Amino acid sequence: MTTLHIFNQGTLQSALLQRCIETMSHKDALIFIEDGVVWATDSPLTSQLLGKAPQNAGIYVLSEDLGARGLSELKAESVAVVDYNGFVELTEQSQNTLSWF
Amino acid sequence: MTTLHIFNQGTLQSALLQRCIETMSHKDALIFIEDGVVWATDSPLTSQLLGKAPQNAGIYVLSEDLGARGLSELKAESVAVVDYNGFVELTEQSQNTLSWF
Amino acid sequence: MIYSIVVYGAPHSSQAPYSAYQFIQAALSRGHSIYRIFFYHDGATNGSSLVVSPQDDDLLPKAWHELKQQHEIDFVVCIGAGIKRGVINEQEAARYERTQHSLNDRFELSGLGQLVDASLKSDRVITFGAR
Amino acid sequence: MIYSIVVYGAPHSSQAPYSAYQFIQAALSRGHSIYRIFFYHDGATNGSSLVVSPQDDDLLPKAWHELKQQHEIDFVVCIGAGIKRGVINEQEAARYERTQHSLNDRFELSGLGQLVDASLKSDRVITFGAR
Amino acid sequence: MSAKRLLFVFSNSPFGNALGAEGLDAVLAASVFDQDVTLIFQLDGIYQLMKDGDTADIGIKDHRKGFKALEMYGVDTILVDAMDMEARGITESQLAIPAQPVDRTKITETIHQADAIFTF
Amino acid sequence: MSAKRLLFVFSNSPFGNALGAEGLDAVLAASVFDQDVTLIFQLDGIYQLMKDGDTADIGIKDHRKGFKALEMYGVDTILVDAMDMEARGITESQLAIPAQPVDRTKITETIHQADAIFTF
Repeated sequence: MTTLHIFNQGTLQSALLQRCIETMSHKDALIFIEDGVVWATDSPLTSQLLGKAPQNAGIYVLSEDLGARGLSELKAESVAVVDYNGFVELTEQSQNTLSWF
Repeated sequence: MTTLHIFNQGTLQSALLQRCIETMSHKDALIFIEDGVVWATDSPLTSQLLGKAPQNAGIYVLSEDLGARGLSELKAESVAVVDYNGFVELTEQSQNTLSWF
Repeated sequence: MIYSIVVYGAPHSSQAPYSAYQFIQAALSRGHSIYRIFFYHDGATNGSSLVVSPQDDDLLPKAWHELKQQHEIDFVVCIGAGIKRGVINEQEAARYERTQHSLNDRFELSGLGQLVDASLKSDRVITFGAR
Repeated sequence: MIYSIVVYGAPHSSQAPYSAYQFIQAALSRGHSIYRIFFYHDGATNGSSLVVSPQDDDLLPKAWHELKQQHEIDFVVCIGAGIKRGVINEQEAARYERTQHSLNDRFELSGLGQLVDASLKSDRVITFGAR
Repeated sequence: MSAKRLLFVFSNSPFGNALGAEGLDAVLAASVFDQDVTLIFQLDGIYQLMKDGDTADIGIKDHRKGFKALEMYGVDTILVDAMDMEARGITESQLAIPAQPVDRTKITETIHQADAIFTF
Repeated sequence: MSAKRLLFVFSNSPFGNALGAEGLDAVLAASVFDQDVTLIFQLDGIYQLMKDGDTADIGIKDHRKGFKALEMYGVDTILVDAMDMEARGITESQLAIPAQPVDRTKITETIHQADAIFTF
């Protein structure tokens, strides 16, 4: 993996997520944390944008933040759940990280 | 005039401006201040969203903020310029104000 | 008309307090009165006497000072928002066992009732927002 | 691996410092070391000893305290960001003629060189951002 | 003086920033003044009302239970943007409190009728 | 130790918040360490580079002149997103400093090559 993109903003910042996704390559990964976890839910609003991510790029969501907001049941199938341990692991596997906010 | 909408965010918050515009009636007005003034420039990015505002709704931009950012020359024709004095006048003429941020 | 102003942003971090100040000057020059400025959210930091402007290049603290001297305007920092952001007076410092305090004495620490009261006594309430 | 962490958000205002703390705990438990936490932007407020958590319901100040006690981690508040947000130590208070100070003594006020140095000495720099 | 119409608009997700918690505090303060208090939840503000969720693992106080107290405080005009719920795949049964789904026209009307509007 | 590649990404308009001013300070600090420093201006970050503008009427210090000093500090890899300039109707002649318009592929590549990335 090259770059791990860290996204922590909600849907009011859809323009920022769109740019994040446009910037990603298929070797990158993206993790949603904090308010960004709403993007990892299964809904008409989110699926359109997430569908534009490069194929093979890993899309993750932080379980602690998803659970805090009561959204675990609504998680989209295309997004993988990791906890903080897994978040750290993703940063080990990537060469660098880019935070979007 | 009923409601004066005050918008101070840039294009990363396009989703918020879209909602602001959808919420407006033709009796409302909208003023761009602070980072929001970038919406009052003449460009492919901004014209699409501004074009959706209700006809007859006044669209204004704060001259001090536009000038500070060096954007006075780029102002879109459809947007009227007011200074702080004019901003206050708009709040006098409206029944209430709604700040979007 | 009677205006009240709500400020959500901190000096240096946000343009909100600067915009609020310019708006207030324009409103006063148009003959309006300002009943209260309510500093909420990160705006509470406007009430700190410990904010330093390097090279004195930021005129806001002085501007608030002069505004308060020349006009009868309440400067209220929300006490809930203030204590969470390190803006406390001597009394709160004693209550929470802090040896230092930070509230500028031109500002008053008070509750959210002052925001509601302002909205009842004013013809217009204008929010200068920050996220 | 060696990590450094950059925190942009203030306690109570932003989730950024809380997330940073959880991340650091997980990194330590995976055997990594944390070289430095650099508090920049509104994150400078983490270094204030005057932030009060009503009903002690916020565990972050205590969590930073214990982290600092148990591990050799630099806690650096950017001095430029700090003074603009009312986070000053005794020395800066004297320099800028303030009678009070606010820096928690577990934190150090230092320049942006510490951020650059951290990025040179660490394998990973992770930013917990806030606007 | 007749009762003033105070409107509180919530547009942000909980926990990422303090707006939701501080907006709730403002509503509770308003409720004791015997005025006409209305809340609108729209955009990501809808996530403030989710029934489930536990913040123990993120170290942040969960202010959301405060919304459940609103009825006790006599605040009963709570509107949610129906289209925003649908766009987010959220149904009324997933909300912690009874809230009235409304369309955009009703939201515009509610904004027009307010004496003062607070954004969170 | 070979020089590290430090990347600074600017995405926000000036003055509304402190990110632009604080990002500039960080870049200036990095410039004295003799490392490989690159800047990307994208989205509303492009407005940081406008040649015109005077902040006297808004009471905020204008940090933007600091970007003009970058060349003097030996920072010369300054990229702007060409599509973002076009979308905003901004041409190179309106920028305060020479910056290289690049496409998205180049931006992705630059991100991949960085050792550490800072966002403002």
